[in-house]
Amino acid sequence: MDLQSVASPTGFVIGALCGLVPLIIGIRRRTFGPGLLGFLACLFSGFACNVLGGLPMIVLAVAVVISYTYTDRDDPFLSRATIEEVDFEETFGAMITRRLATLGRSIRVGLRALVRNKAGFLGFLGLAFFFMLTIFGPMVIPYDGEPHYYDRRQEGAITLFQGPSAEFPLGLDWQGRDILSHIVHGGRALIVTAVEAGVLTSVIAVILGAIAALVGGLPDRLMNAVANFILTIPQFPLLVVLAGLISFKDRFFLALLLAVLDWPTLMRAVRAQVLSLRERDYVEAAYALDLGLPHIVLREVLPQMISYIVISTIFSIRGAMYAIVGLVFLGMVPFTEPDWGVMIFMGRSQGALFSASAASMLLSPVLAVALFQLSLVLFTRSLEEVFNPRLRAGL
Amino acid sequence: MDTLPKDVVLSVQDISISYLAHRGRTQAVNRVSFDLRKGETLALIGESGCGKSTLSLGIIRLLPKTGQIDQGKILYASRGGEVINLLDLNNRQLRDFRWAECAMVFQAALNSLNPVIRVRDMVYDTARAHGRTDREATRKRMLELFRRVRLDPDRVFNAYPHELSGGMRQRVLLAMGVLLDPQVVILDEPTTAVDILTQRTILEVLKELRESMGFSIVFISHDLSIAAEMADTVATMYAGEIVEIGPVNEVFYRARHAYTFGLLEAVPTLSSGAQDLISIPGSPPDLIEPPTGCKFHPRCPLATPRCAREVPPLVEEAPGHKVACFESAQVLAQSQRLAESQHSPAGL
Amino acid sequence: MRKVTLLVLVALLLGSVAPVLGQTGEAPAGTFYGAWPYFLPPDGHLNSFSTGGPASSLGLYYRWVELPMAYYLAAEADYEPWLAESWEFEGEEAFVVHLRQDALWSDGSPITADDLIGTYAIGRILKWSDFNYVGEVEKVDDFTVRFTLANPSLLARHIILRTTIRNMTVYGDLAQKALDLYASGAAIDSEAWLALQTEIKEFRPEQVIASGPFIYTLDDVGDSFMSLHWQPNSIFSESVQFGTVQIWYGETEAVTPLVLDGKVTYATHGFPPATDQAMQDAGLRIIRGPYNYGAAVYINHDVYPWSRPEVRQAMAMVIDRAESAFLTKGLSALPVQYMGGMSDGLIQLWLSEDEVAALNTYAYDPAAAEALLLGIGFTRNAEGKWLDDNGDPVAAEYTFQAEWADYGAAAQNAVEQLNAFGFDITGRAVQWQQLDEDIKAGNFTLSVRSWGASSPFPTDQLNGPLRSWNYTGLTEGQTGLNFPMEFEWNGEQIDFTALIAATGAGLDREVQQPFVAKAVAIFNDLLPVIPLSEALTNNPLNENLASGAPADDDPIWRNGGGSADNYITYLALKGILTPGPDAM
Amino acid sequence: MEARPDIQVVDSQSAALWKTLRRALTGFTARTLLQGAITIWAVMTFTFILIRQMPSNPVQIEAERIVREEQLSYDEAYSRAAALFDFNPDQPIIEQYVEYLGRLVRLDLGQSITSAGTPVLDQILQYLPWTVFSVGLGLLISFTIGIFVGMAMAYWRGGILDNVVTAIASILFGIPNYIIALLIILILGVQLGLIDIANALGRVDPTLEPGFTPEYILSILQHALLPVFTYVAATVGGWILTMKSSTIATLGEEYVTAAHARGLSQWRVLTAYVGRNAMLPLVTRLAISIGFVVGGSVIIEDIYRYRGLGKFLVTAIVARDYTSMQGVFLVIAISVVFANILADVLYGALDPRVRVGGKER
Repeated sequence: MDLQSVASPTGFVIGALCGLVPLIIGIRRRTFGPGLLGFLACLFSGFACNVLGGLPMIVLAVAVVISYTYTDRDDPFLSRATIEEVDFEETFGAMITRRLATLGRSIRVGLRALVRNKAGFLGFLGLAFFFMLTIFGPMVIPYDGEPHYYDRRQEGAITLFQGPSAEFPLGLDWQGRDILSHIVHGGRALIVTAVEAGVLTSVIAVILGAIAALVGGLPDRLMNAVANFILTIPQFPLLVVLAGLISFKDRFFLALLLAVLDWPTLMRAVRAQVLSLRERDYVEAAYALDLGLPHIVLREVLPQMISYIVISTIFSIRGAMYAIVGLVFLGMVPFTEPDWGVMIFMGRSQGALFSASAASMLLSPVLAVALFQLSLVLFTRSLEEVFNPRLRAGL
Repeated sequence: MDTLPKDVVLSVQDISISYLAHRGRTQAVNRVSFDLRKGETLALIGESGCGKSTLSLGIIRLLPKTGQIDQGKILYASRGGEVINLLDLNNRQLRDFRWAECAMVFQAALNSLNPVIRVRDMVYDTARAHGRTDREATRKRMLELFRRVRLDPDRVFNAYPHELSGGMRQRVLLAMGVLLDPQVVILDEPTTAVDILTQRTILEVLKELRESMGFSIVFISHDLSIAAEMADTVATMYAGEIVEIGPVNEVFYRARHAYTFGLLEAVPTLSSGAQDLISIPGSPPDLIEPPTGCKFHPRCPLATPRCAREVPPLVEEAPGHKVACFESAQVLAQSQRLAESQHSPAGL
Repeated sequence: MRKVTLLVLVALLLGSVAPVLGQTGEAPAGTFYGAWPYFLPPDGHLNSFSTGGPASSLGLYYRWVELPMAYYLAAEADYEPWLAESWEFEGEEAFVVHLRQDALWSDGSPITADDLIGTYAIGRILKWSDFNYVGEVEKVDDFTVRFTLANPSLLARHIILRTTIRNMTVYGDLAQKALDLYASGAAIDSEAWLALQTEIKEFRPEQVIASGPFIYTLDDVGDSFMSLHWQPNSIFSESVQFGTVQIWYGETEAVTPLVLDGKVTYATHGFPPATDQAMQDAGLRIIRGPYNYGAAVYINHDVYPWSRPEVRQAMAMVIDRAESAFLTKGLSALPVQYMGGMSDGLIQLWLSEDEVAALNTYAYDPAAAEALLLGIGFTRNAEGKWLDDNGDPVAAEYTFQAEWADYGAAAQNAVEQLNAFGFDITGRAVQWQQLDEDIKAGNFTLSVRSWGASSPFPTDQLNGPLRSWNYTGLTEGQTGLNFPMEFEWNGEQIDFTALIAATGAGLDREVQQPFVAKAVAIFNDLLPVIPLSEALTNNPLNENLASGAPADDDPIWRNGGGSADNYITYLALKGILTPGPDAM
Repeated sequence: MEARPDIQVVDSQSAALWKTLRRALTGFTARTLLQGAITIWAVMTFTFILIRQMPSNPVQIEAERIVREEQLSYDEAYSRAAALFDFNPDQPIIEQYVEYLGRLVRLDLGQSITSAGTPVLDQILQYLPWTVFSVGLGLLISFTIGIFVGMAMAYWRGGILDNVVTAIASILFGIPNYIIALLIILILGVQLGLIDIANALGRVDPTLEPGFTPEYILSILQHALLPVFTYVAATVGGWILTMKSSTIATLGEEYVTAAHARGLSQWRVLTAYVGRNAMLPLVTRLAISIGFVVGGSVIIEDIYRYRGLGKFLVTAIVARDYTSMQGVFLVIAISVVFANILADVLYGALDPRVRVGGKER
């Protein structure tokens, strides 16, 4: 997956082309507003992520556009027909339309939930900010990677560090480079890898935890043994040795490695929680109905634990971010700049915190990570509203 | 000062309850009134989402934060004969009122027991919250009540909820409900999640308890056969409103509201096969933007243009039998036909 | 003989009186605040032969407790006698040391030849590298010791004179066992030898008997600081102006706040430039003395095109060394001027002006570098990237030590500059121990490590990278830099190993000089590694806590900041450094 | 007795807790312990091989140090270092392993390689108590604050407390602990002079005689203040947010409403009904954290010169002191395994549904 793509003119064209689809459908169905919005959404996401952003957005936008006008004439609950008269055979096209409309409705419900909770919306805006920063920021702020040795050296200074100024809002780093440009250009790889690692961690933990608790017996014992083993082996020596053996070209495998080392804690919590939940009426009922493990996990157990799992995922993401900072310096991934992780490590080893004019190099990426985490945490408020209907209704 | 007829213990007067939802206010209960007399069992029947549970939560003032009682009064006659409006109570008084005066047994038996503490701790908690600090006395009373609901008292008393079967839990809840000798017990679907034999046991012990202790019951159910067996009075709720209320035989044999009749038609009996069952088509209405006129009219097979226009008032058409339906005469005719075809409409 | 006995008697007498005398001496007021990551008991102990003992635990402050025989003054390339009074070579076979006769241990007894002989007896069991040069160690008289030389060189003198002498009241039993074992002719890896080795290492003396003006016990070792206390009997007890030395515990990050807060007289933690700046801003004086080594580009000579001297010469011309030095350590690194494999100061000391002028200084000149590369058939592609004469891109991975801020910086800057010239270089941080292994195994293309050496001898400096990191100094199967040590140069067959060895052989500098000049010229031309900068100390000196430090141009600062021959040791023990207003 | 019902309740409850604990413990078969032992053995073996695969070895590292400090050439330094250590890099690893196991069964952790003659056990005993004290105290405080604040936030969800604490907790938890520690020292100590960083750091005032004197204990507590505070600051956000999310799920439970319906006091509902259930997922997390208490918090111990096992371990890793490292890792492995067993016991005690040896499907 090419997650390194940046906003580009090609993307703009792709976005515009993609946007035509919802626009035309919108015009034909006489829902001009949503059609136009769909066009803009496709334009934006195509612009940001090329085909990867444009195509999925077509589906989403079309779904929303359709959902405005779609009425399900065959809905047995809305029609007065008796059961015999209802036509359950529908054409493929009709089915797609119906599915799309359903999807569109959920998107609308989700979006409404998103906007409704103020704190959650703030978190959403924060995430959007980071998205814009890393996708569109590079178009506005060029990367400043050349060391500007003489022209940026201040009188009497023995480093090229400089504190924030009007010209360089976040100051200059140890090589006299603009920190702001490094913040803008250096976040994407770290964020993407960390989010991958966090999500992978949670997925592994939830699946294994649920299997351990619901299946029990040998798989349970085996998984506990593995979890204990991973928890107990000293990670630093392990990583040092691994770094000598392997180096990653693809950061996805780095994320995978982090996930493999990180899942046991959450897995144990999930396992314990599922052990409690499995006594619940609805889980017992699901068992009795023989609905199968995936169903029980996805439909019965997960919603119950969703907010706990989401917050754990966020913490895994944060953990992964700082772990990557360390791993870059164990040589597991090529040392590429600009990168927040490189900034954090260099900032620390250059003693940036001790000098007022240098602190920005270390604190800028750290605060960026902290604010990113804050946005995620706030955003969970909205997610809770979407996923936990009980909360929607209040206590 | 409000007054109540002498034998009325609980009087709900013109109560409306709404929830603050995303799209606006959901009118969950709309101008509901009824009286509950001493020793009487009132069955509230209706589909899920019709406001039965909200109403009962409203009575003990346990609505979620987003829910509020917009108008009306809930009057309660204490044993001393004092009449209080529950809506005037402060938190402290409310806590005293709950359970000691009016207990509520919730729908999902396991889920209303704290899974991590023993039954006895819940019992002690309850007793202590109402100033009964004599643990030994509490224990004795509880054991006695357990015996009465046909539970092995010592075992159950010291058990954790998950160690009990569904039926046992339900009976534990029943027994706990009457621990403080309340005047009113609200039972929210007490027999949903249990098998048919357990259901019988529960109903039997409930009857026994009612006889020996003399409390009044508000019985919430969508199971008409059980309602018929237990209730003195039946109220049908639809879309937050009571559309028909009357003595049990009157309502079941001479239903006058199309919705009640629809519910009766949907009851399986031994004599009728499943293929004869007729369900009420459609689903309960949107309570934020309810239909005009009679809220049932979009689903009603007898609906006339008038039904869509005007709201039918609740009028007493037979002694103690009130109904809100313009076509009650037609319904009555149909239901009598039905009663004839099935010797016992609610019979099991 | 009688005279000697008499002397001993007098000395012993003096010794027994000395403690009484000593107690009348008042400890000077004032505290010196140092900082060092010393060992805490049980890892820390008082056996200075074993790791964790004073020698390895106290850093530069060790020599404030146990004195060496002489102190090397780098600027004069000569020694100042401390525990020794004088010394001389006996032809090429032996080196004789005469100890001072008035030097006492802290318990009041005199420091004698027995102490020195015992020290070396134990050192022999511990396989001290001194025995690469030294054969027998014999007592001539109570204050004279004769070292027979296995390998006569000025280096042997350097090593012997700077050895600290240990007290035989403490180590006497072990020394006797060591002497007996050696006398028995036991093989060096025999059971008995190893057993004694272990016994020595595991020996835990109960006290330190100091020859320096400071002494301590394990009770003085706390977890946040330890203290050394003045004792009256040392040859420096009179001159030293500090009554207490308090050593803060901590590594760089922990010590920096203390330094900034004015709680440290002097620290030696190798602070990064930003900290350097902050210390200056806080009004501290920064001492910049030489290390005689610095960062260099290491090259794997097995990898084409880096094996071509022209490529290395071009690299030397496209990396702006002034920029590199500044980014590496701020003002605490100087761009290398002569590129001769020896510190610039030493080159000036050893080479004639003409010889110096003949060296290529590789001034920053991308145009010249371009011409040089085009001249050997290299080309630039459309994007301006270099292709070698086979048409392959001039690309490499440049590995550097993740933990070393200065070398990391040097490497990153070199990557930037080489890429700006049109090479295709990727940086990769590697844990430093891993990188060591990688370089030794030849598992690298470009990397960064030191040229030169901390030693003031041309041999050591030239050997710096070549003995530790080239195949000649490594074990079998390791290729390291794989810089060929035998080659043709200017039409002459050169054995570089032998040439470098010749720069240090014998006792006559005049004989060595031409070899030095030739080796430097060869290094300068072939660039086995490319020196970038020469490191300086950036040790903060707090003048509120210590006064009297001489001006920046004083020759003493040329001594550098290592633990041996440290300039602060000299200034403090000689009493030049006195407690400042805040240290009283 | 009747006059003091509360005490009686508490007594009987703690007795009940004790009883469940005991029952949970007896549920432990030899199998659990055997599993623990096998895990420890497996980890020990794995670690044994692992740390010897790390690049370089003790002798090389010491040689580097000597080169740096003593102005000797590398070979000279190497031969000096080699003789100083009881370590033969050429000995086959299997031989080393068998030797180590042999000593281990006699509970002998061996001697430090880099500090010959110093038993590893002595080293561990020197540093372990301080780490367990400071990090353990920090964990305890952090967990307790997390539980209560998290619960309060969930209860008044969307209120000012919730929003303010969420912001603070997220940001604090997003900043690495060494930055918090350094900022405390730099701002409170160096800039504002509120902390005497020269004397407030370390483990205890070195001029005091060790012993159970009030001064000594007070000094220990004073010196632990900064590390414990920093540790709490760096971790409390995690506990708060996790507890909050866990409480939210619990607040919607039927039994909470039911408890209110029974007229229980707010406090009782919050503690016994909401809190106890919401804490369950955190208990596992807590137990795992307890396991890592002995590993210490390396950077905080370094910056505050609070010398504990974490700092010691790092020193040992840097010096490649295999035996010392192995010793510390063994202690960590044992504590993690026991903490996990503890987690099961504790979970069982708190949640009767998951009791060990309980019903299995």
